[in-house]
Amino acid sequence: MTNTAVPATAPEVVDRVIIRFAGDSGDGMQLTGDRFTTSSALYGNDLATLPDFPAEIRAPAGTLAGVSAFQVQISDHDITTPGDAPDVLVAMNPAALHSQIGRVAPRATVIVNGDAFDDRSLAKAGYSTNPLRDGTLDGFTVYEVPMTSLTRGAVEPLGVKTRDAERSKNFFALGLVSWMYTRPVDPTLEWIDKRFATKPTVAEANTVAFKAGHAFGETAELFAHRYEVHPAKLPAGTYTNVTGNTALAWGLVAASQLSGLPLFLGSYPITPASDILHELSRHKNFGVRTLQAEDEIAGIGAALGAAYGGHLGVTTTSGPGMALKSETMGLALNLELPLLIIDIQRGGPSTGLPTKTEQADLLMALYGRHGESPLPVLAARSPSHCFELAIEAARIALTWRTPVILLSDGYLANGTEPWRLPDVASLPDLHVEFATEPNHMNPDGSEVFWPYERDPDTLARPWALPGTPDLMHRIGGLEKEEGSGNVSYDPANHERMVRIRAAKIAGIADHIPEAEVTGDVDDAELVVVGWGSTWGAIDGAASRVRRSGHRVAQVHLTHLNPLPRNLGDVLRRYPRVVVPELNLGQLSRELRAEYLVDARSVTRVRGLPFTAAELELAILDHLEVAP
Amino acid sequence: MTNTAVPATAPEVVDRVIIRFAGDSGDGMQLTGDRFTTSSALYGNDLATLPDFPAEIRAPAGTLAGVSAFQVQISDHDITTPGDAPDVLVAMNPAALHSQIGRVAPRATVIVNGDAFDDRSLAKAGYSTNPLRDGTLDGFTVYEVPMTSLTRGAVEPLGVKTRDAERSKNFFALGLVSWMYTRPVDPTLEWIDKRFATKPTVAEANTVAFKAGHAFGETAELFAHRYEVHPAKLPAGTYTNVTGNTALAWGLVAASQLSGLPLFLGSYPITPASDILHELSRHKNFGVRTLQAEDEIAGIGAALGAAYGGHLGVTTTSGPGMALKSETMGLALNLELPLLIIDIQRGGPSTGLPTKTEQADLLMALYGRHGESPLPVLAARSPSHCFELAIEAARIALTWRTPVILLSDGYLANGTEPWRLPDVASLPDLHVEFATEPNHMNPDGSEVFWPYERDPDTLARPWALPGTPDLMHRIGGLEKEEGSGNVSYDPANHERMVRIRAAKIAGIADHIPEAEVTGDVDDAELVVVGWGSTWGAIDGAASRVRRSGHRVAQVHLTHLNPLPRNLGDVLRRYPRVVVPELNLGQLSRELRAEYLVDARSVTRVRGLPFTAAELELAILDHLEVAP
Amino acid sequence: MSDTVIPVTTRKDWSSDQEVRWCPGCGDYSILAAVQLLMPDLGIRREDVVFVSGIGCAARFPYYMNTYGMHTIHGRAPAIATGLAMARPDLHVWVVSGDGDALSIGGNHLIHALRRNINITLLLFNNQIYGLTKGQYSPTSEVGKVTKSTPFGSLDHPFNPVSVAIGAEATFVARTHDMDRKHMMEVFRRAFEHRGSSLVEVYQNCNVFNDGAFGEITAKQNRDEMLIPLRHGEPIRFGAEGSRGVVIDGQRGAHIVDVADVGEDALLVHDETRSDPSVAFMLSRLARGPHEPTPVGIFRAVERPEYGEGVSRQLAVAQKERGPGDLETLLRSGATWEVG
Amino acid sequence: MSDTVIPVTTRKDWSSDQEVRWCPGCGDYSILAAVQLLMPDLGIRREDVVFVSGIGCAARFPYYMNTYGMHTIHGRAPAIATGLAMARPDLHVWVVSGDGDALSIGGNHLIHALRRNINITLLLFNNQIYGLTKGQYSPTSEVGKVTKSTPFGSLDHPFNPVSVAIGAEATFVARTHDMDRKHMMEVFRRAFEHRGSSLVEVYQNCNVFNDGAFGEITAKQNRDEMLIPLRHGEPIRFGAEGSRGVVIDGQRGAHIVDVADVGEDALLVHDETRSDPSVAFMLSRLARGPHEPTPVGIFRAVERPEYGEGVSRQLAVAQKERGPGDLETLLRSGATWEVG
Ligand SMILES: Cc1ncc(C[n+]2csc(CCOP(=O)(O)OP(=O)(O)O)c2C)c(N)n1
Ligand SMILES: Cc1ncc(C[n+]2csc(CCOP(=O)(O)OP(=O)(O)O)c2C)c(N)n1
Ligand code: SF4
Ligand code: SF4
Ligand SMILES: [Mg+2]
Ligand SMILES: [Mg+2]
Repeated sequence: MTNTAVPATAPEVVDRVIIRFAGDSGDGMQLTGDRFTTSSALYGNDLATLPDFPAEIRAPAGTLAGVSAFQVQISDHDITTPGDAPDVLVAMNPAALHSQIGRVAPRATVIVNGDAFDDRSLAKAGYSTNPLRDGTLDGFTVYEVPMTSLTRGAVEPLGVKTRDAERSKNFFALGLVSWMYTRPVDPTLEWIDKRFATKPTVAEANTVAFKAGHAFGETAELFAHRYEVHPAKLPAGTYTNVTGNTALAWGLVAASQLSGLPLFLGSYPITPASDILHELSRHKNFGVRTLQAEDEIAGIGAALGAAYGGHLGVTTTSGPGMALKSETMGLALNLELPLLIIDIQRGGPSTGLPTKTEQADLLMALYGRHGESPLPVLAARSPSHCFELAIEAARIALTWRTPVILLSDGYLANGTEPWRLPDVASLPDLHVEFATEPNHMNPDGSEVFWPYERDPDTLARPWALPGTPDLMHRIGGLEKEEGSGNVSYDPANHERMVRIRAAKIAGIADHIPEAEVTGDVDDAELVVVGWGSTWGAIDGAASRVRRSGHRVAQVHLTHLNPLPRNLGDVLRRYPRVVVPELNLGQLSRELRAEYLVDARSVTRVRGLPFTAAELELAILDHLEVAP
Repeated sequence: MTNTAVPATAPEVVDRVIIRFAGDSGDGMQLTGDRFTTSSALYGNDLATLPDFPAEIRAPAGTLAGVSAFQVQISDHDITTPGDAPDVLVAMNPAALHSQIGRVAPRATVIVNGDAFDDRSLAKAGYSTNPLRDGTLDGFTVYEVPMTSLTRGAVEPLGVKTRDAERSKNFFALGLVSWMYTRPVDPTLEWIDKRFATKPTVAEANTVAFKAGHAFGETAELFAHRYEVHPAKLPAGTYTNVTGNTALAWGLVAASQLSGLPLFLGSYPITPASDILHELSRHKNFGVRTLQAEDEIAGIGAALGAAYGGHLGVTTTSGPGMALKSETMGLALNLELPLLIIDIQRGGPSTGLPTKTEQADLLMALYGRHGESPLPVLAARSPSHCFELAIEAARIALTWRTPVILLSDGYLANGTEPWRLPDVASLPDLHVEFATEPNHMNPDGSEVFWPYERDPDTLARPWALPGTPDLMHRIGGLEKEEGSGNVSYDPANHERMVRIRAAKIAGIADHIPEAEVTGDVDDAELVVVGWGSTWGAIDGAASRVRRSGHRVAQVHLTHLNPLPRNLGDVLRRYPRVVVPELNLGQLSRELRAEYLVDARSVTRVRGLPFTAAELELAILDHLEVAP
Repeated sequence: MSDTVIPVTTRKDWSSDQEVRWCPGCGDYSILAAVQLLMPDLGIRREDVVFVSGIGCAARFPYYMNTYGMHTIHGRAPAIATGLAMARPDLHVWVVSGDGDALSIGGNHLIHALRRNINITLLLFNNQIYGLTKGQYSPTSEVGKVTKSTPFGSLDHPFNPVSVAIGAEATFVARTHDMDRKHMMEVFRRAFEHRGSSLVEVYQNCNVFNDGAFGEITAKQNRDEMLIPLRHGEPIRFGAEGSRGVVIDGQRGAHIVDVADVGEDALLVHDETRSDPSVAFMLSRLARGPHEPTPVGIFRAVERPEYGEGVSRQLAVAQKERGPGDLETLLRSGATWEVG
Repeated sequence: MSDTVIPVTTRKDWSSDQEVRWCPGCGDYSILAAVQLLMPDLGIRREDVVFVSGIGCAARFPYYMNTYGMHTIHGRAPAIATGLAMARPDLHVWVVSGDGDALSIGGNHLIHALRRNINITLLLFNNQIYGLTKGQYSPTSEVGKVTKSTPFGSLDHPFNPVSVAIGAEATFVARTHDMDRKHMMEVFRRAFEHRGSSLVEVYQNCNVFNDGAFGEITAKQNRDEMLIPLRHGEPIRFGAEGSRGVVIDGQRGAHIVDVADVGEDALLVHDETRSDPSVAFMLSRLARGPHEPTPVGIFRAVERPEYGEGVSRQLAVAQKERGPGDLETLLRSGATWEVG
């Protein structure tokens, strides 16, 4: 049913709204969502976003497979997720409506591009009858707007070809929604000019379309009323809106600056990690070297070679690439050189769901190498946290002279959130001492350099760079003699070295923060333990459960190997331990083995983040069962 | 001190003896040990062997690095290990003596090649004074035999060049030891003729040297007395002596015959797995195709391609190669095709100790793939068990249409034991049903083939071979729609498929033997849980512990994923669970996570098997602590 | 397999029910059309054909063919196809790959498949870009290419796929392009008929991330002047009325001349079957990129024992000499003894 | 690094304290000697040299050099060396590899390092066998080779490492052998001096698993007739008093003639610097294996921008144009807003 109420005078104030833009891959929905997000950010809302696009570059127009969507939640208070069910769906064609309508909230507002609902498009989208007419949308507030023709009408006067004119319809939609949610207009207009500076006609067309959409909202008598979401009361500071991949790239640049080591990235493109390579390749004035290698093995190999040369070596990839890198990881940990291995997890196994999110690479990160080959493993919890964590990963790698695995995922990689910029001066000093002198005396009194003569505290080995006189030494993947580092097949030496390598990594636990418990620390009936990108959803779910009168504690792990020293005590403190993960229970397995606590899993593997709602229910279920 | 007692008349009968042959890589110690083993086997002793050679092809003569050793235990009763401390050490040069003397039993007999103890050789071996003179060997019974010169003297008359003549000295040593332990002579003489048929002079030289050694024992008035080890009372049957790698290769040939599928091996050479490739490449008359691929990834890739074509696809490797294969394993499990992945574990991490044994690839086998990617994992317990297990691995792979990982290790690969040949007729039928008809009807009534329409019991998918009319279908690494197998990005479908793949593998537990408990089943104070090649040592240690009055139960696992259905109950039945492993506690980790039992680890990582003695002590220690 | 008369088929019979998911305007569509149109003419059955691919836009190809198919992992298709072709000599195994899939991550498998001369027909869709991952440069991209991963221009000197193949002992090497269906079909047919590994480089336009990369030579109006057709047994000439041609001399290698200047007899007569690959290699160097006159057609097509046949022959000989394997005997092949 | 006068050194200074662990009689010893003897002449410091290797007998090489060294994993040395050379243009990076390491598992890294022209000096010890794993055939073994893994003879057509390198856009390609120290040293020096990737194939005898593989051409008494020395600027001739020579023609490629028959002027004059690699490729095809007259020396040595330099230049330009990177500015490069 189409709504024809008269517009209300003043905008209605709401505390939060979830909007989902959906259209054809070619319709520019990611751009539209992105733009709406930025202007909301600039306006001062808190927000979180969830881009959701197909694996194909551009599936055939109008098909369900081709639908590309972007969801954003904006609010006047601190939020941690893009929200569950959208309050507003903007559907640019029938396929978008068909594929998305299932997710939206009851009584949600649905804005459709009426022009797109011709019979061919309906058929393509798998509709036998027109959902705008057949009652499919009963219960929703539907606005049917002929966006294509209105855009054409507005733009064609500029002398733009029809087809090109219609391309601007996403800006019409953006203008309309901006009006509905009383977003500031100027930032977007300025952005259009900047973004399309090289294509003035396109810039002009988009500007006109945007304004037309905005005006349409204003004038057309068909919108019930507009809404307003006040700025959020966030801590004072300078904010910017970042994706996890950008934050990660910047964190790596920061780590390079803080350590004084040039950054070297050896990588092979793979979704959803490629953008880190793209971002870093732009910052050559920071002395960042990037190599698009012939494959993932060469990527990590080159990074390792650079590390031997004294650079901050980094390799970035996703699951399939991680699998390929495992042999070289084993070499790197035997060479005991610093190296950052970054895995942006995606749906698996095998090629799986390349553009979707998942947390199923944890056990591979922990155990996916032959022999006894422990490595530190970290996981980021939010887009902006990726910045901090890149620096922490570098700190560990450089201090303990070890490869470090940093886990992110598709959701963090492409999702955004407002980020309060850190004070650069407050970032940790990662300065490294290289070996410059012999560190061992031979029986004959001659002085030599022993590459495996360790620091007694950290058990880290000295790092002597090629080019340093008198410290020439050879390292390799064969077992090495303790101290001298010469090849050794001595059984007792091997046993010692295996245990030293293990002790070195385990010892890091003394230099990382203890696990922090939040929520009902003292009297929780249940503790929820999470890791990585589920943080927002878990946090949201936990507060909901509390609202329903339960007492729940939370622990969210950033360091997965070694685990925080106090974790065992913490978990034993609570009658129930529940571990939500986007896999089949990988962390819970670890916790059970480590602490013999009966950790219970809540698992989803749909390529999507948890919704707070489903997690709330899952936690409530676990509260039902006696501990 | 050199012994000069007069020889006793009749050989002294002993129930078992451990002999270790040690010399330069070039001295042919492996051959010598092997020969002694075979004649003992033919004589009817039970036995077990442990070859122990350096990673270098041939390190410089006379150096410690170049020492190659071979240990064999022969006995008149059932034994399971090559024994701990040798009763007899044959040392062909100072380096051999120096590197091995530490292992031998107190008051052991030491036979050295006196000619080799010149100053240069002593220095090379790191001796400043001559151990034969400086009291180093006090307490041992030392026989100093000028083997080189005696051999030369015996062989030169044949007109053989001096250097070549000396080459036969290992046969002199063999002859001598054969005399000491009253081994039959003819089998060895016949073998020499066969083995060196193409080089008659060499054959003759070795024969003469062997006889000379034997005669020397007989006549030289220097040996206290000779010994005799009676044949063991083994179950009736035909026996042969096999290494684990040979048994494995034969097991694969058997699986091919039993299933009627041609065998295809895609492999890349790597120690200690290469011999499986070598052995299989000889059996072309069994229709075995072997490809020495360009690398490990191509090896498993080719095997997977062959599997798609209806062959029994196999790939063999060791740790570093396993790491490289992990991405393709993920594809294979997504394609749900049968494939055997065989990992002959060696010392790690990285290149590690290529010729030494270790059990540290278990967690990689279980978890070393991205995404949720469960695979069945099996481990062989003894050289001959590799035969049986190759067939079992094939049974699982073919029945459930899944890759299966089979773990062996360097100790099993090269070690030998007498094997009672199975009755071929009694081997299981592995016959496979291929799909020949459409298995699904479209709404329009047309019949089609759905490659992921599963068997309701096993959840295995149908296997339709290219060449089959009307069943054309496409499979790939992207997530597939349940049933049809078409590419699907649907979240709910992904969740279903991930759980189905997991359920399929977990379900195998209903079709494997339950865990068998041996020893003091009812009232054990402690249960020892082992897996793989530690079986012999654990068994030996457990009986020793029992002799000291304790009650100990044993469980030895062959199936590591899924674990036997009853394992949890079994473990909970005993107050203490002790898990000896040649790693840092990988299986114990699994047991703790699965069953929340406080499994305690006993770990060694020296590149060597456990000795029964050290395990005995470890178990006794655990018996000390209150459960 | 099945009865001996090959059923008559049309393109439709070779098209799967899966909707094609390339960008509108992608060159892959015309290559797919050429293959689907060729198939009915090859006198083979659909069930005896397998398309194997890696990952990439090109690698989606098997889904659209109504044959058997494997969409495998990035770069590994030649290795997987090698096993399949060895195991099943009765099948027709095709490999479809992109320039990244075949020459970046998969380069090693490709050159080893070529030297082994395993019986596969390999189509390399060269669009000089990574399409599926949204536009990074590839091993065939020209130096200085500005892409997402090289905002300041790439530094890597590109591979010439034909040169790489010839250097890797390939027995059949050809080049065609997505704008000329007839030429594609001719070349694909010859590649299919070749016993052993055949590599066909197909210049393919990625209109989203590298549009027009080959326009200078493949656009209708440029072809005469910019494409040098290689025809076995004929002097190599091109241009309006074949006014230009190719000559070879020891000091300068292959180069282009005006036929008027040198006379027809001086032109190099193309011979696909030279056992020495040097002349084919020279021809592969004529153009340094798709903006100079570029040879298309079959560079090299020589006989060499096909790998799979060799394998099968060794099995047959072994069975003939030693009789079919007997398990009993195998287990007893070492020294055995009886315990009573 | 360190003071500017290069200290005078001898072979001893370049030898590590590790005892050499190759089989007695292995050709690797003489290659090691040639390298250790050459080093003092190169005017470089030991601390500025890194030897990187993969796995294999050859790959043990770095342990014996008193320089920096990485003994890495099988096949990956060129990739690891690429990162090191990019990161540290001030170093002299050598890679030592075997025929299996470089051409089997490592083939892809090798060809990509060559096309990028990264500044490494790559010595490929070709013994046509897998030594360390005790004697399986390798990608350079002749067809029909009987080894542990091919008891009935191998079926794989071998690579010609020089052809592969030239097909992969290499800028410096040479061949020498372990029996001629002087020749090795000359060739290694030129390879070292070349800016960019230089590949030197070294025929090396594995006296344990493939003894005499090159005897027909490298044995003192055979060299005159069987080795064809390539000397820049000189007509290519060999044999007693240079009685034989090499000519090229378009139809037959490169072939051997009696100088008496064709006259000296007809001989091909060797030119390392031809930008077109075709003639170098032709020369690489003269011998089908080390039992026919085989060219040794430098096939190709051309200038092309070195990869690491290009990388450094891009950094320098970026810093010049945009100033050294500032973290504050980077974090604020997107849209920002203040919350007060
Ligand atoms: C192991 C692995 N690494 C990387 C990727 C990501 N990836 C998919 S396709 C591709 C390259 C595609 O380029 P090309 O082979 O030229 O095919 P095109 O898309 O251009 O047809 C890459 C890097 C992957 N899927 N798997
Ligand atoms: C990943 C991996 N695969 C296989 C091996 C086993 N391996 C070591 S060296 C080698 C080949 C050696 O041959 P080559 O490279 O020619 O060196 P050579 O020993 O002949 O000098 C192989 C297969 C390994 N160490 N690592
Ligand atoms: S990205 Fe390029 S190659 Fe891929 S489908 Fe689109 S146009 Fe074709
Ligand atoms: S095996 Fe061959 S290559 Fe290796 S060290 Fe011995 S002789 Fe040299
Ligand atoms: Mg491409
Ligand atoms: Mg070799």
